[in-house]
Amino acid sequence: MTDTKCIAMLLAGGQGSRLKKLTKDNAKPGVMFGGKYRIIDFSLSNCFHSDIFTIGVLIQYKPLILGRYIGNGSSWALDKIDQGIYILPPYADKEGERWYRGTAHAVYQNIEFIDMYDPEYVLVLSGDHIYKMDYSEMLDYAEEKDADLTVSVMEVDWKDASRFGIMNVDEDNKIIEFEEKPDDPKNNMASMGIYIFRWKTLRDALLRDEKKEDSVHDFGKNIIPMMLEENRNVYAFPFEGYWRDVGTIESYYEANMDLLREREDFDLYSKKMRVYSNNINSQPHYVGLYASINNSLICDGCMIEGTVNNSILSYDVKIGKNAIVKDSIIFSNAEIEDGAVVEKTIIGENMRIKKNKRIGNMDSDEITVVG
Amino acid sequence: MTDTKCIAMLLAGGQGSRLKKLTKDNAKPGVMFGGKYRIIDFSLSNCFHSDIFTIGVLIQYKPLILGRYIGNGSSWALDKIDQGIYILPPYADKEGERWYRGTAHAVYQNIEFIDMYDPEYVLVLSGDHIYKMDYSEMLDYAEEKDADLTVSVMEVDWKDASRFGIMNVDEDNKIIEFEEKPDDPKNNMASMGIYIFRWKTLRDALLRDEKKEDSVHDFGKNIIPMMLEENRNVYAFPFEGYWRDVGTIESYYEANMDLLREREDFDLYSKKMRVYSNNINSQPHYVGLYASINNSLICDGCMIEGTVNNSILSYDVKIGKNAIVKDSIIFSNAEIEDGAVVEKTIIGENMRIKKNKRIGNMDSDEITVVG
Amino acid sequence: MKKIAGIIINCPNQNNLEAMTSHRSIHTVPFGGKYRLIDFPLSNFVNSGIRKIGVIGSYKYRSLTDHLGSGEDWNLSSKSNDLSILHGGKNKKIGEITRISIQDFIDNKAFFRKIAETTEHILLSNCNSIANMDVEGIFDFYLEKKADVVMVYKPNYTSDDLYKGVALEVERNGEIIKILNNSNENMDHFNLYAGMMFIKSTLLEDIMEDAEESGELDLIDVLQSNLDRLNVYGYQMEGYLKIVNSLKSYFDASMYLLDPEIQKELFYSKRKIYTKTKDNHPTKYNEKSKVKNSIIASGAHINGTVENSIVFREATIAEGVVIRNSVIMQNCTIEKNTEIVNCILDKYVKVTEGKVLKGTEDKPLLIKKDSVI
Amino acid sequence: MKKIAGIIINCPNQNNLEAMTSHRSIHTVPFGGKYRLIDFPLSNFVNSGIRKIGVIGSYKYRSLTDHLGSGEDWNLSSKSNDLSILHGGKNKKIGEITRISIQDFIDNKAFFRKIAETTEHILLSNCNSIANMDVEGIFDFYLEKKADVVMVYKPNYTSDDLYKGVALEVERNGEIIKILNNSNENMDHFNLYAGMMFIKSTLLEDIMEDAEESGELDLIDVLQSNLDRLNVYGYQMEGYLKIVNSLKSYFDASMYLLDPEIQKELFYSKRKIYTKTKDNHPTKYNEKSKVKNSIIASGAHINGTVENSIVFREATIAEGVVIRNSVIMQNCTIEKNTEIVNCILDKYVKVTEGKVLKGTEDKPLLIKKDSVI
Repeated sequence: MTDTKCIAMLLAGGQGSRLKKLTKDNAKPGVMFGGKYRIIDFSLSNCFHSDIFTIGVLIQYKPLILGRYIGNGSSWALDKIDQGIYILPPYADKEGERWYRGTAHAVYQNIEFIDMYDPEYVLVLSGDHIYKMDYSEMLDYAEEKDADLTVSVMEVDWKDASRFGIMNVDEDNKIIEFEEKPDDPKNNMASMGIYIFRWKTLRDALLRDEKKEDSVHDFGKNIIPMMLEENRNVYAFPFEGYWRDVGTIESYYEANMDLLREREDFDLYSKKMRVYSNNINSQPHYVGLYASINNSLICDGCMIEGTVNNSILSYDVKIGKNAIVKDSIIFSNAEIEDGAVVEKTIIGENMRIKKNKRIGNMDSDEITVVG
Repeated sequence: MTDTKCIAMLLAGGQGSRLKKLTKDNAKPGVMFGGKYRIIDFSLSNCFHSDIFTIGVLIQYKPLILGRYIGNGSSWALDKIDQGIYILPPYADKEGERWYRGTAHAVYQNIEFIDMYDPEYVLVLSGDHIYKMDYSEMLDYAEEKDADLTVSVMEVDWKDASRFGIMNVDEDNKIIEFEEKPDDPKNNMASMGIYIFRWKTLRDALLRDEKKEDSVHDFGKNIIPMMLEENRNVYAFPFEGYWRDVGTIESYYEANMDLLREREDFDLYSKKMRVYSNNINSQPHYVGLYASINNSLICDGCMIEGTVNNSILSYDVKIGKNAIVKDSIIFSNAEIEDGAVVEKTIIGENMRIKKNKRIGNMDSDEITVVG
Repeated sequence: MKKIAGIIINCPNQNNLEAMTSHRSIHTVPFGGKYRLIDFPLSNFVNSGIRKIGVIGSYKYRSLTDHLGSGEDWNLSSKSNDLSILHGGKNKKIGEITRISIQDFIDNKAFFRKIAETTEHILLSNCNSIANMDVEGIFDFYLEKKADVVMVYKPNYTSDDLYKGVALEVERNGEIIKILNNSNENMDHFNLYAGMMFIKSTLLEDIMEDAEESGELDLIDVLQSNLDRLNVYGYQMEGYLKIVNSLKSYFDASMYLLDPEIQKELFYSKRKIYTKTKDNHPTKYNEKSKVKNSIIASGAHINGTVENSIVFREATIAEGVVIRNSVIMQNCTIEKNTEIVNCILDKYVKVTEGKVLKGTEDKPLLIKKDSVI
Repeated sequence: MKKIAGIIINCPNQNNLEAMTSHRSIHTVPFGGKYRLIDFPLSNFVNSGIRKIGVIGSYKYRSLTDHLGSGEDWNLSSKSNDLSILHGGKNKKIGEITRISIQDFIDNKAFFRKIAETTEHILLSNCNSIANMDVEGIFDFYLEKKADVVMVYKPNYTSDDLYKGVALEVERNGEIIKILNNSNENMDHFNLYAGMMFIKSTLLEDIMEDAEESGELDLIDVLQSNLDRLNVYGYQMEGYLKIVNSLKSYFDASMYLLDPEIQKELFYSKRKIYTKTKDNHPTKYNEKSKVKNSIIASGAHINGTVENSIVFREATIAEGVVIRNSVIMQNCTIEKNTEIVNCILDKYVKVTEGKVLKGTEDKPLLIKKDSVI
């Protein structure tokens, strides 16, 4: 095929402990989302739609489910000859064995992989973001600006700004200062954790960073500050649209509920940049004689005899007679037995809520998690 | 699909340092063999032909080339729904990070993977053997004998017996004693390193072995002796046919040369249990006006202007005018320039032998390796 | 099941499905919310471990090649050439009922040559039998009887529509002593040939050779006239069977799917029915949706009332719509305040605001693909 | 190249390849040791990043579906429906030379609807042009000229066989002012239409609509009669081109492959020619083999003498055989002490011991598939 201009490295590493039981046996990008999806579907589908066909997935925490889910990459039309999705675990070589010690270190350990493609640019992604984005526009922008590094940024509420990495830019969007979670932010342009590096520059930076004893080998904490210090061409790429980091139970829950709100800025239903996923072969869902379903998303294989309201049901969920599910997210193959009531709750895969049991509470501020 | 009766765990872990330069950047099962193949092709093709469609590949040393080569498993028709080839690297979980510390420990670390399929039997394979074998016959045998463990054995020359693990059996082929590399072997039935365990028994043995402080967590050194000690049903399955361990340069070279000898016991050319591999798309090879090729194997993409005798050429090899290649193995994309002479040599991928250079010597006992 | 090759035949009398088969062969008639008819026999093959499969197509092959691809959604591998789409449909029409054209086999000698080395038995199946078959059980019976041919039948079938099918007279020991064309006989209860048979591959080859000389091209006829010299047995199937070969039988088969028992047998079995997977979003119900006793596929938008119906992928049902006893296929758009009763809407039908469409249970109304009403 | 869809047409005049196209459509005529003719246009499409591709088949579709599968060997994805095999070949024969049937487009409206949203330009290609084309260069030219149509041509073509093709009169600025049927004109040197053109998709849709009314079904004719009102440009290609549409041109094109320059251009380019991969072992040469100036595919066994020839996959050449200036296709078996000169042996031909087969350079001898000589 034509030369590989840009490949993606997807950071799927961390334990994601703030997602509690949802990441008990699963890496964060492998957690279910929106019924039929898993979080990683969004980044991978974006890659396909952006003509980025080579993706290294850097993972060391509980890779089993995610690895099986990604499989051959064909779910995202990424099963190409010599291109596709490659799981890149920690490995041993003649020098010994090393775990990934930081986001930058994980990429450092895979320089050999990237060199095989010898791309002009490397796109660094996180595996826990929900959004639709055409990276090829960002790549065009990076080329136009002749940038060593391009950071995707978006406006956030001023009140939230201090929770983000904030980019201070000049009138040309060149980044002149980067503040990680500033107490007193100078603006509200937050980094989305999406970077396009010129590979030559990044490769060099990684090699030098690796030797620094005081570095934690993190893109945000070490690599970006180093590049700014060295007066590299670092630009902000302003993104408009829906974007969520779903690293906590609350943000994860809210992003799911956004799907039921039919927001114009995040259209899951349109065929444009359709989100692909590893489709399960299950029969169409069946809605029984006494069922009632409103404002909800229902996947294949469900059998619904009770009431479902303002909720998301993944594959093969059973809702018994007189059971009530409200404001909840039910993962695949779970069963809510007759008469049980589930409110404002996330129910994990294969869970079973016994007859007439009550879980969660509409009026609570807390989201219950069963898993 | 029907229940998974047996899954395979393929041990691809070790560094394979006795293969010297051939494993510099590559795990042993990933080394090229017979021109178009890699060593692992033989085990994987055997699995397909034996109706074993779920294979875990346990690897921690330099997994990049092998991982990319295996890809989605479609090369061995193993790209099934919920089945196929899964690369299983070391990983981190809540308890921490652990490398594979022995063959048994590697399987122990992946109990969760095996439990997902909950098979009746687990076939344990090595990734560095060259042979054609229908494992389903061994599986039938294991069922018939109601064996907890079945070890595939073959007759070796008495003089070689002390280099193998030797199985002493009763008249029913039940193993009563196992001697690792005995000085004074009682018979010549050697273990081929192919085991079928009853999963329930193995699972239990792995859990107990893991706790033993003096164990090195190895199948041959710990698990099998433990099972014999506990009077489990351990049987020998006698195999007849071609089988080679290619763990040293000498044995690797000889097994390659066996292909040119057209041995009846190892027919690479028949369609029966055909050896599959990840086929490269390269044009048919071209034989020039002054070329001469005898008793050799030539792959697609080669361009031959010189003399090739008793040799194996992998993909896209160039042999210049008046160059002579004898008794040698040339890996893909290597070039032997005009007038160069290569004898009894293994030439690694992408190597270039300059004009009129001489490498190797027909009369030497040594096999030269360039890589 | 390594020595079995499966062949799905091209049912020559497909025209009874009216406009549903004007642009597609009967194999790919949409059914049950997300399936095509061929998914049932193909899944039956795959679930029993058969990995050499030929599908006899017709000159209307586009929807078939599009649906099947290399068979990966049925767990078939392109590497090992598991699935072949074969020439078909050049034969003339043979009578009224579903029969088996030997000409279609003769036209695909290359396929038979390819499978010859590894195949001893051939499993033939119609493409329009809705059933979740225990093929392994049938094969065991076939081996046990040392039969040349085993024909699967549904005992005591009551024909509930115009279709009469092939009837079998079966002895107590399972031997078939007569094969009848029931459109002539008009029996009320009979043993219906279920559209699936095992046959020795050498026997089928002999029959092909003879047919080229004799011109006798209906396999059912050939079997009937050779019952005395061949071991032909009947295997009595259990469970649900429906052969879809008329509009009425299509409609009935669709409505039967709403029966929880039949649903359970077809879809909740260990033997799954596979089909081409698609990237639809989950079905979205809005605040006003009222759905009862219906099967709804993914990717749909349901904002109205749906009762006793089948709704396919990516159908859109607007507010104020009432749909009863109907089949709404993929990508249909039903605009506001319409009423649809006892209808079959083929793919991409658009029903504009306020329209009323009504058929009857006995004569459902079929709306052609791409129509705007 | 996201807004381009590629269509490989079904060349209506395929019968000039005699027995080679009696069981297969021209797309799948084997060529060059391991390829089929369609591999060249299909690879040209894929190498330029086109990912919506339709291949117009014929009623002889088995070898085509078998060869293409879901397109995975061409790096096409079944998930994103990159490759569709379309209806084709129902149109009547239009004259003698390769032309483009509008009826084939009309019969596949469903495909055009599917691609409509994302497609602005259509790339049409013959299935029998042997070339490694720089499609991106052609597209840049098409954009730069703001053309409605760009037809690729080979300048100053000297017809070296019976085939004359479509000739173009091109102005200095690239505009095409006349399209000629060169079988009538008998020119010695001319600009040969290379069988590839870009056309605006809206224009093609208009032409399809008009054709349904007017019955004018040859796209070349339609373009010729509208040259005044359309921007039709010619793009002068460089490098090697051979259109295969007769036994002689097939034979010549095969022999040209032995020219290192042509080989280099077709196969050693960054733009690879893809084909269906197979699990053949490396080719085995024995002690007695003598091979000169030949192309040999994998899986063959070479024990005799082969000169100036093309040997396909899994052919077996016994000891004492002499093969010169010939094409030996897949799975041929050449027994001891035979001599084969200026021949084309189709697949699975068996030449028994001691036979001699000779054609001439001008009239190569074609042996039909499956023959035993």
